[in-house]
Amino acid sequence: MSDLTLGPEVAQTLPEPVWKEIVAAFARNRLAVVGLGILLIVAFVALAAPLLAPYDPYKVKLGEQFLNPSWNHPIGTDMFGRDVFSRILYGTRISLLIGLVPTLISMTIGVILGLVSGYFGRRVDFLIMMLADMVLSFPSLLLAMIVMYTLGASLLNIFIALSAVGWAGTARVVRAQTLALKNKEFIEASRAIGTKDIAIMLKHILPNCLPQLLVLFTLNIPDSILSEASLSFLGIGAQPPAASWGLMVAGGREFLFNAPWVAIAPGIAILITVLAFNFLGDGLRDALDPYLKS
Amino acid sequence: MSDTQGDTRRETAGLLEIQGLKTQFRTRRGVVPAVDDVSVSVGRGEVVGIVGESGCGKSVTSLSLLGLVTHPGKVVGGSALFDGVDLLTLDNKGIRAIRGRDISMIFQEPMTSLNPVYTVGQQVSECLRSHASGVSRKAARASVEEMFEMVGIPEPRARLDAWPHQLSGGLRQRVMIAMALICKPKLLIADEPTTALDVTIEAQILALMKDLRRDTGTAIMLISHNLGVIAETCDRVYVMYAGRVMEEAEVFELFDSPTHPYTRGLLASMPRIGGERGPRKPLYSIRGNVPDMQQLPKGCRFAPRCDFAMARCVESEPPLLDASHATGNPGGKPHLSRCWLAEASGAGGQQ
Amino acid sequence: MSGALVEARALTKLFSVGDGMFRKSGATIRAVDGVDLDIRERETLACVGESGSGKSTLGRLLIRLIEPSSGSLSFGGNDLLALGSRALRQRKRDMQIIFQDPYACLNPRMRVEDIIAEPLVSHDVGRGKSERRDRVAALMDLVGLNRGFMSRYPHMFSGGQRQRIGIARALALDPKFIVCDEPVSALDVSIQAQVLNLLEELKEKKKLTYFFISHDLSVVRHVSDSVCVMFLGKVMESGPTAEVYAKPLHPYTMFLVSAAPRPDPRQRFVEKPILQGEIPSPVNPPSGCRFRTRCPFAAPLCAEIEPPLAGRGPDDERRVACHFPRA
Amino acid sequence: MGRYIIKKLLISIPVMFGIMLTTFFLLNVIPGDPIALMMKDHISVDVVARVRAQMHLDDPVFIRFFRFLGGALHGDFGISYKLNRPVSYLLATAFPNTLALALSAALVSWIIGIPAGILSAVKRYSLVDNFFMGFSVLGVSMPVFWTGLLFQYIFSLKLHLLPVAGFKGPLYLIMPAIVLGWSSAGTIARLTRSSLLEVMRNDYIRTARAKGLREIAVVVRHALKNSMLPVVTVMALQVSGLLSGAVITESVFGIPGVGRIAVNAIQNRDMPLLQGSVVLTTFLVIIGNLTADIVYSWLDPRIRYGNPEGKK
Repeated sequence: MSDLTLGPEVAQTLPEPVWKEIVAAFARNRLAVVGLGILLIVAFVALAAPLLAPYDPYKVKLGEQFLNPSWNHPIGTDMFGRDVFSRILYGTRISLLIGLVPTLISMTIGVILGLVSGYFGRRVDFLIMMLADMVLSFPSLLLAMIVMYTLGASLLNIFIALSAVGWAGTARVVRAQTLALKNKEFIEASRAIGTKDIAIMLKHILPNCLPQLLVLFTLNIPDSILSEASLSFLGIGAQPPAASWGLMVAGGREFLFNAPWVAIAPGIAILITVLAFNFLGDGLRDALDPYLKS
Repeated sequence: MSDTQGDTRRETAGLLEIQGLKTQFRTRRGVVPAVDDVSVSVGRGEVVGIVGESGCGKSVTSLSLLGLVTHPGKVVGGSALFDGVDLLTLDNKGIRAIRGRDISMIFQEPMTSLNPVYTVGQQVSECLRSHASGVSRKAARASVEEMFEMVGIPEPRARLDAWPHQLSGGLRQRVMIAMALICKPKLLIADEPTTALDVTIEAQILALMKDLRRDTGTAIMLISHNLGVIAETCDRVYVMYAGRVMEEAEVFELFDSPTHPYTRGLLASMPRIGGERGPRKPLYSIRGNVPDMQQLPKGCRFAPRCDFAMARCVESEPPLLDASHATGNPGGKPHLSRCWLAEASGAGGQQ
Repeated sequence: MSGALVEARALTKLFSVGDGMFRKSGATIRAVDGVDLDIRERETLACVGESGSGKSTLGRLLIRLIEPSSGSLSFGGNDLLALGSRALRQRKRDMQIIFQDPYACLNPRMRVEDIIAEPLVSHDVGRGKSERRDRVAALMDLVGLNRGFMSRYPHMFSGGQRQRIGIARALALDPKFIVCDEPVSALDVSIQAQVLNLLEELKEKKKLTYFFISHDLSVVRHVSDSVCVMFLGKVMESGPTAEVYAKPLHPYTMFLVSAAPRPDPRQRFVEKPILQGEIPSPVNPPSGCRFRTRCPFAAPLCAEIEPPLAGRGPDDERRVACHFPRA
Repeated sequence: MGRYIIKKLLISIPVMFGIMLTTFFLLNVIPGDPIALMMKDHISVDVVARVRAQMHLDDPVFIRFFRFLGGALHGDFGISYKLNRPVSYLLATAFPNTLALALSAALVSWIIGIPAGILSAVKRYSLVDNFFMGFSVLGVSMPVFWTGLLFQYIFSLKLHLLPVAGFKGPLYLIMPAIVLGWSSAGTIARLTRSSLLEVMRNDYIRTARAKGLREIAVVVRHALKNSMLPVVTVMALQVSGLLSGAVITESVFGIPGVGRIAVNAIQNRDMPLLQGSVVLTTFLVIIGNLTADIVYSWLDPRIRYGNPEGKK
């Protein structure tokens, strides 16, 4: 029989690099691409609002209240004569900001606590998970309402409230993923080599959570947007004259009968933005599916 | 099976004749010919072994018979005559009537093959009642208990109401066998039945399968990557590689005089308990890797790893040639080998 | 017992079964229960046993990957359990482990280069990235991997190749002792032979000592100089492999060796004893000898007194834990 | 199974305590003096001091907390600043309305969500699948308050089919229940679909087919029961989602529920009333979680029957 030579490895046909496959899978999902497209537009609008908005969104013109949608006021004017279309464009800023920043903050907290409780387990795990159970026992809106009551109603306080509320969900997901990864052999191998716990968490566990965190991030943003809108609608979020979509819907509520567009139009803006994030999130989840379950 | 040794010539009219079976998996990166023109036959009451390494298509062959190949797999060619009926042409209703009644299957992972939210008794009687509609719940329960007894489950009556997670791997595999045999099938397909079991439990299950075959006359198609299991259980063996049958022979013939280089390589690379070799002597090892099913070489699929590869092997793929002349056992069951070496030794080609 | 690189005495590991809340509720499993073990330098000691025998746990105990509950453990003459964390980390460079599942022992998100270099980074061996790359390339040559594949990810390799990556990583710090936890069980026969030959070749080249864990008796027969047979956390029998296989003393060994299927059709005509019954539950093992509930030769004595692992033969080379050894 | 439930019960006690502590801390300690804030400049300083003393606001924090805790344990949440009525009374009158809304919304979500999830899983990538999943993602994406207004505009103002707001009978419940139910129906449908698709990949499904069962029997008998397990867990999480939604729906449709009370309490800085409604709501969520745990452990034999022989 042949000798002991270990023989050159038969060149393995090189499968596509990982990210190419993900992009290809994502591109096949039409809805996801549409979602991405909408979000790019929304982001552009948020940046260029001052240039795009035909009118000053805050300038009150009493004579021009409740003008029907017309050529120079595509979505008419509101109870203070302000151009609804311009206010919606400015509203994009608040919603995107509220969507992205608190989600980032709360998820960072969630990742850290999830990693620690999943990796070290026992007492610290028990405490963190009890804390998470506690936070999750509050209906998210109610907890945000309490924080607003405590700190007073303002946009900045919404940031704080939403950041404080959101971490529990992420902590649970990261903890579950860490527990699943912890007894995997490549973690045992690292411990056998003498890699320190911190390095194991950051170099081995976290990178394997990234796909799931990306999907979670994309799907948490809409929750944040909806929460702000709801708080502002209830009058305990953004305060007038801020161009917050939720506040605009609340403002147009009394005039629903004769000027429905004032209340309905900002709602549609919320719907489109949130839908786009959901499409993006679903598309990412399907594209990343093989990499989600560690 | 020691008592069948005397009469291997028993009238084994073909129970199952698979001819040129082709099953393909359409993936985005191209078509994978998992089963590529495979012909296997099983006689009544015969134990036929299909051996091969992972990815050689042995499991897909069995799943294709019963139409259990899930998307993106699809049977694209060939025929499978079972008692004269071509399974591949049956509609859903037709193949369902055969599954579990005439042909039944047991799988490799006893831990996950049973539904965790039903008791094992319920799951076995469900198989019986779905085929023998007239059977009452009580009668079904009685025959399930009797079947548990037959497959050697201690305290069968108590175990009827046990949940799968309360049983060990060995016991669950016995439940699977009971489920497979409850309708008295003509053919039992066992896909790596003992791979996930411990050695002593594996011995029990293999002994059980041999006894059941003797008592019930059920033919068995045993699929395994373990040549030891195949040697101790089967009458005839098919060796598969990269979706193709490389060698087909009666079991003594195959182990005494393997002709195909792949079979010889497998046998040589197996560490032996007999231990003729001390630990210092290295094992023969077939070099290279299992081929990528999307870029199969032109000629013989084993050529890149074969020590006897000739120019001819790389150009054209050999058919299954009759190698029985080469091994001096002309009269016996066919001994075929998909290798030009067989032709070189004067054996006629079998087209 | 002199000259042994690794010496374990009454090594025990308990796991508590319970929901792990504050109180240690529920029963405990004695996964490894008072194991004595000697592994001589440059030798392969195999550890064979079925699931639940504790062989994997024992392997991890020997390199202090998990902490023993009691017992003593020495490596190269000095007491491993007495070392402080810093000294232990240094000592751990001499001991490594390779694993069973080629798909789970490599971080799917890291390039092969970083996987193999991780030990070098953790113990900051070698100056700078380029020197480490050379070391990694040398290690890849050593285990028969094409160094050109260094920047690829694990999913681009076959099972056999991944196992070689795991071996290269284990060799990075030039260890003396490697625990091989079922290194070939998940591989196909032809690839299995390649990896076994590789391990043998490395043992010669690098003067290694192996603790080889497996449930496959033919692999154990081929690979090991001596073998210890474990059942439910205890050593039933140990000794030179050839002798243990030829004349097993403990009934369990006898059943194990006879149960293993052999690639020889004539075996079907050999009347072989088959061990009946199930592996008992580790939560409440049988009293006295743990094998007695499955042992056809069990006597009342076996239930009362647990047979010690007694030495037999010239210098206690053969050891068995049974009141009525087979030979 | 008993052990599993007792463990869950034991855990929820410290969790509830933690909630009471957090709520008290957030509402009493940080915002400083509620009386001064409320009375602001109209009333003289000494009157404020007298009221503070009368309401024991000067005692150390812990005393006040344990007094609140003690009171809460037997249903006394103090007097509402604004309405000058016992908080427990106000909550008692409002609670049935919220319960009716939440339950009817939950029913809507289950009746629509679960079948939709199953159908789109069984008929994957078909028109049915796309329709139901479109319906679900729409439900999840629509802001509840906006949907409410939209429904009011279409069904009340324009078509005059249903009353705009108020709560004088079942007719008033239809729109709010649909508005609130639709969003959680979306969540339930999406989860049921992915859970069922996940379960269909298991080995025992292949075994069921190998037994010769019809595909319908395989799905209904074997796949469904297993796929319902994660769905039950989400139903618990849904309780808190529904209560969040209820706060908005009640405001939009003028339903005098606990949510509405909480919103008014915030606007009026009515601390005891807000505190009472928060504690009641979180208590409901915990009850919801416990029920889901019990149902889950009853459904899943691996928990219900455990492992008497201690098999691995």
